[in-house]
Amino acid sequence: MRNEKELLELINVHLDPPAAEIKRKQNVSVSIKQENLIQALSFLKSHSYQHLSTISCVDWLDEGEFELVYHLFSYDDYINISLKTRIKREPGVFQTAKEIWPVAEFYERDIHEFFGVEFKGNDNLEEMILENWQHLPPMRKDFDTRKFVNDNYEWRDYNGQKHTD
Amino acid sequence: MNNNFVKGSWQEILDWAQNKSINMLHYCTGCGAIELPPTMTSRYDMSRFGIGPAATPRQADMLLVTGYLSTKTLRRLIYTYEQMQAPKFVVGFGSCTINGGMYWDSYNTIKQLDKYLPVEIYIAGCMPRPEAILDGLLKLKKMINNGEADGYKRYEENLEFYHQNQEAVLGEVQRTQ
Amino acid sequence: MIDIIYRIGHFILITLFTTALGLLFMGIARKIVARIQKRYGPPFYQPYLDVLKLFGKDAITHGFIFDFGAVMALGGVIATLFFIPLGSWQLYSMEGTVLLIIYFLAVASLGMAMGTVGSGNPQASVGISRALTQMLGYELPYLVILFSLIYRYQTSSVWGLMQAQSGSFLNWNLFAYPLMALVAFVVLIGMMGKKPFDAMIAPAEIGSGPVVESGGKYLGMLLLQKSITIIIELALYVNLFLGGADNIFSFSFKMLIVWILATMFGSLFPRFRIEDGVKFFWKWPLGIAILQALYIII
Amino acid sequence: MLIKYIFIPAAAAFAAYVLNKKNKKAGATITALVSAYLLVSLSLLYGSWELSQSFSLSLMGYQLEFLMALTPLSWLFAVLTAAISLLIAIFSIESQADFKFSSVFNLNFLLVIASIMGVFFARDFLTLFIFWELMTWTSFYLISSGKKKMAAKAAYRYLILSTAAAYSFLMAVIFIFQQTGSFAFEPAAQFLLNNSAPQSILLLSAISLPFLVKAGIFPLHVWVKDAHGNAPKEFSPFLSGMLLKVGIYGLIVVFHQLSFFKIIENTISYRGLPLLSYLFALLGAVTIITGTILAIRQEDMKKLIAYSSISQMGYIIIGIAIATPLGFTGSMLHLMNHLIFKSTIFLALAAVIYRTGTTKMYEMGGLIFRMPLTFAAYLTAIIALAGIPPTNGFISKWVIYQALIEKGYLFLALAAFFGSIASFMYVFKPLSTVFLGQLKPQHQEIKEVPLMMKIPMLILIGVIVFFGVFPGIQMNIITQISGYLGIESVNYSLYSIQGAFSAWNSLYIFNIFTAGFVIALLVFGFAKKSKLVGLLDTYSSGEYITDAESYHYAYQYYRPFDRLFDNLAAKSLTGFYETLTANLLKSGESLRRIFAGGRVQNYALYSVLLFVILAAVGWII
Repeated sequence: MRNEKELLELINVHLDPPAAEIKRKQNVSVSIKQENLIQALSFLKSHSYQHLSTISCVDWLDEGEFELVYHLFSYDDYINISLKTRIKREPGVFQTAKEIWPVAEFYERDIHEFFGVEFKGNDNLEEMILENWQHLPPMRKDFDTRKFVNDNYEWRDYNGQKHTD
Repeated sequence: MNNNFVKGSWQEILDWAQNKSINMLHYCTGCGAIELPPTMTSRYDMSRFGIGPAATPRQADMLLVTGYLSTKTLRRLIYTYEQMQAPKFVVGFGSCTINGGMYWDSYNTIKQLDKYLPVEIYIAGCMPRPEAILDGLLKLKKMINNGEADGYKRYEENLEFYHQNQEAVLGEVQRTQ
Repeated sequence: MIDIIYRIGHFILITLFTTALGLLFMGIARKIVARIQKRYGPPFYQPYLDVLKLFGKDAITHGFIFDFGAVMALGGVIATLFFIPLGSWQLYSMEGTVLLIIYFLAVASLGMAMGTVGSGNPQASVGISRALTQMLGYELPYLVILFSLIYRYQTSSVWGLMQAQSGSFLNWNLFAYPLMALVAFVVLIGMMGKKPFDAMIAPAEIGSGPVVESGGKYLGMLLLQKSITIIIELALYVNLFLGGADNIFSFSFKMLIVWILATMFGSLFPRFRIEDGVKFFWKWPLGIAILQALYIII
Repeated sequence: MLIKYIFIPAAAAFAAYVLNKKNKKAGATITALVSAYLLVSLSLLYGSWELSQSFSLSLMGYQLEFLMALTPLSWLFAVLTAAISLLIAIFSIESQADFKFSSVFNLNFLLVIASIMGVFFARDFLTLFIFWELMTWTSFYLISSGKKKMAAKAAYRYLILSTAAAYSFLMAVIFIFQQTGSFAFEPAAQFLLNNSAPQSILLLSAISLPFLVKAGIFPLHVWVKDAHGNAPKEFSPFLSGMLLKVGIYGLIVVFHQLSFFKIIENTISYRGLPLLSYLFALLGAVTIITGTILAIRQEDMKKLIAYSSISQMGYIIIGIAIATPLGFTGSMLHLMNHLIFKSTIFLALAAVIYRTGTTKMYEMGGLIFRMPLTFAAYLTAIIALAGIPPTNGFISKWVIYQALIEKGYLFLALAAFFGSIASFMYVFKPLSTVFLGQLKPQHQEIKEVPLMMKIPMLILIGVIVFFGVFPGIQMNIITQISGYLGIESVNYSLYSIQGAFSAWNSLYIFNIFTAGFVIALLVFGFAKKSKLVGLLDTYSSGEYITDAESYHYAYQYYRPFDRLFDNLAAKSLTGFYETLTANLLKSGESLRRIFAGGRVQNYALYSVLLFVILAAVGWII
């Protein structure tokens, strides 16, 4: 049972993060270099952070980067850690975490589907929610939803007035 | 009494029975599903009009599409519709089925249900209240009784049109019909 | 020749009457359930409209076994019908022993099971597996009751058992052996698949189980089969415990009362899991039935 | 001239063996011809009950007499044997084309027929014992020639139980021989009647042990499942249809001809039935319940039907044990009918195995569209097994129920009801999982079996319905048997049997059944025509099915029911025997090390010694 400060101490000593802070009670945010991430994950897992809640992804279009966020939780400490790392948007390739958490395979599949991030070592990256998707991954910032809809669907015609006008 | 007359009046009897007894398959993917329990239970009780739920498409007469349809669910909806037996009627429910509603610019929800399936009647609203639902269903009953609810025939006649539209958004579609 | 025509006419008349009565009962049950749930409910003639509609609809079949199953289900119950005394109508009831009727009913169940499983839908198979398991649950106490009744009155024909209760209404088995009548009533609820014993049809879980693939005329035939089955089961109960009747009207009235009670009980309970249902049947109804049977044979 | 019925099949056996080496179909053809000859010639003997034959032999100062006679009882059993082996032989002409051991199969099959004939005609213990052992050994070879590895183990279990029982039989018989100086039945019956009752009962129990094993009664039923499940598919019908019944034949002989019932007549009784008989009937009831519960759990269709055989034998045992006119009639009827419908089931399954090559139910499905006649045979047979009118199975079960209710045997009736209702469950399992449901992709190309295999199934379907309408034909011979055994007979006509409380008319039942079907057909025919769709186009909550295999509900079909009995099944009797065998083998191994040291001569020496000791013990007693 550690509190947030002790956890931060532990992380600072062992993982050498560029930035780490206590966001609020029971919530710690840690940024980490991408080459250290897998090691950090297994380190935290061995220190009672056994639960990978999910993996999320943010598209920083202007900076040309994807931010992957690994949400970890400990049943001993009752603290959430958001472990963040940034990878280059092009080519958008990263390591899989499925050796550490088998469930990560599923989250990575989801991120691959909506952001187009490639996870090396994960060979099950087929479509999960979309079907026959041929375009840019839809959650990317450079995907123009309005244009896609205009191209692919027909608006209902209200006496010559289009719905979008 | 010629044969056509007998056939015609027999069809009228069947239509009358059909309008009095409608088994509804509620395809509850959208939020509209939440309006159905009050419509079915003691406050509004749709069963007094002879409308009741059905468990599978084989037993259903009416397909109630409650809310938005993503392309993925549209594929299942088409399959379900094709598994139903004529006479069968489609009711669009909520603005999402009419023009996309609040998902009007979403990349994977369809905007007009009637391009893909022959809709008999739309019930507008976001969400439509149970009164509106009952009103819509009563209109459908009247249409059935008058023999105007012929969506399944239109589907047969314009099969190519519907198939084209379906394939435009879904790509290849497995078919039973 | 005249005799044969008379017989056939009688066959058809009884079939029509029973079907109509069964559908009417189903309509009344829907109305009662609605009123218990504070609803207005469909009109009492709703099942007639349903049947008419279903026979007008298109239907699909999954091959000849699907057709054969539906015919066997309906044919089985119609055949069973002729063995049961319905008030003053005694077509073959002298021939019909109670055990024969119980086994004849199984023809219909087998037909329905075969046809629906023949559709290749696993949900139908699950439903049938549940229905058969539950049948083992309720048939045992029922057969023990029949055992004691036959032993008590030394006759195994329904007609004879009915005659044995004639005279005052205090001779009815309902009053002579109230525990037995109670057990039979619980069994009746199980037989008719009302709650709490309706896990085999479970509409939201396994898509109404056995009827999952039946639409159009197949569903219509199964509805007719169901309506006749209801009458057979009620008629058995009335004949065995309420002393039967000497005309069809008072007989129908007695059946109606039993049916209304069963419906009311049926609408009160949640659903048993299959093995819990079987356990229940083997614990209470079977236990009471055995005690009653021991009392009678000793 | 009864010896020819033993001699001809035995001689033909060797001919079949030799000829079958040349042509794969020759053996089965010879078997068919011999059985046909037996059937015809035995049928012509109907009524000549005085026929008998004897040989005498002088050996070591003893005058040994071998007696044979034709009684109504043995006539019935012999004719049934001939009939069923004829059908099986016709069936196996085609089905054995790919069977590796078909020569040995036919050799042994004919020898089994010969020895069974011997058992039925025997009127003294020595003849009975010789043929009984011959039957046990030959059927042992037949079972072990099944294709699977397990077959040998199963056969050993069968052999060990049979041998142990045979020794007890021999001991008792030698004891009786010491007292009476004869092996024949009649002096033995006289002696046992006059002897002290406990000793007679003990002797008769020892004598009936092999019959109990053969009939698969409750604590001794463990061999049945494995033997049936692993025997060659053509032999299973015979094993279940006839070999189990040989045990019943023996029991009838013990009960009536060796006057077991007369001995216990005046002992303590329950509801007018001697307690021992009642206990025996209870054993039958337990057999019904165990067989049923275990059958429902099986995933292998042959083993499932094997357990069902165990449970059906329970009915026959109950009927024989209560020994009322109705009970005896019912169990004789059930014996015949069980032979008929169980052979049908096994033949239908053999046809399925012939085409698919598996016995696991969950590896099949939807075969009805490929093998409709096999399905029809199976369906008719299970309707009979479940006791549904208008088939023969209903009649025999009905008579047994009448017998039980007449005397008010509540618990026996309860077991009978249980077995009957639960039989719906286990017979429906193969129907649903093998014949109905989704057709597996690897079985798309399957065809119906060849004509020679269809013929026996067609005949059996006809026989099931025929005896369902005309039970009077069976009743003719049963009345003769009960007259011969001194049991009152039951009133009957061609269409009906008079029960304890009422009779029914099977012709009426058949007509009404037809009427019901015609009305239903009319309803069906007048309605709109329906459209035929494929099996994969079924309701699947909107999901497309491409994989038939995963859309077929077959494995653990009655899981909710099985859960009720999980604890009971864990403590299975087989496990108990298994431990016993293991311990026995272990101690046997150490004994072997001490005494024999692996040399064959030593074994010979010990067996001679054992024989001497046994003889000495026999002398002293």
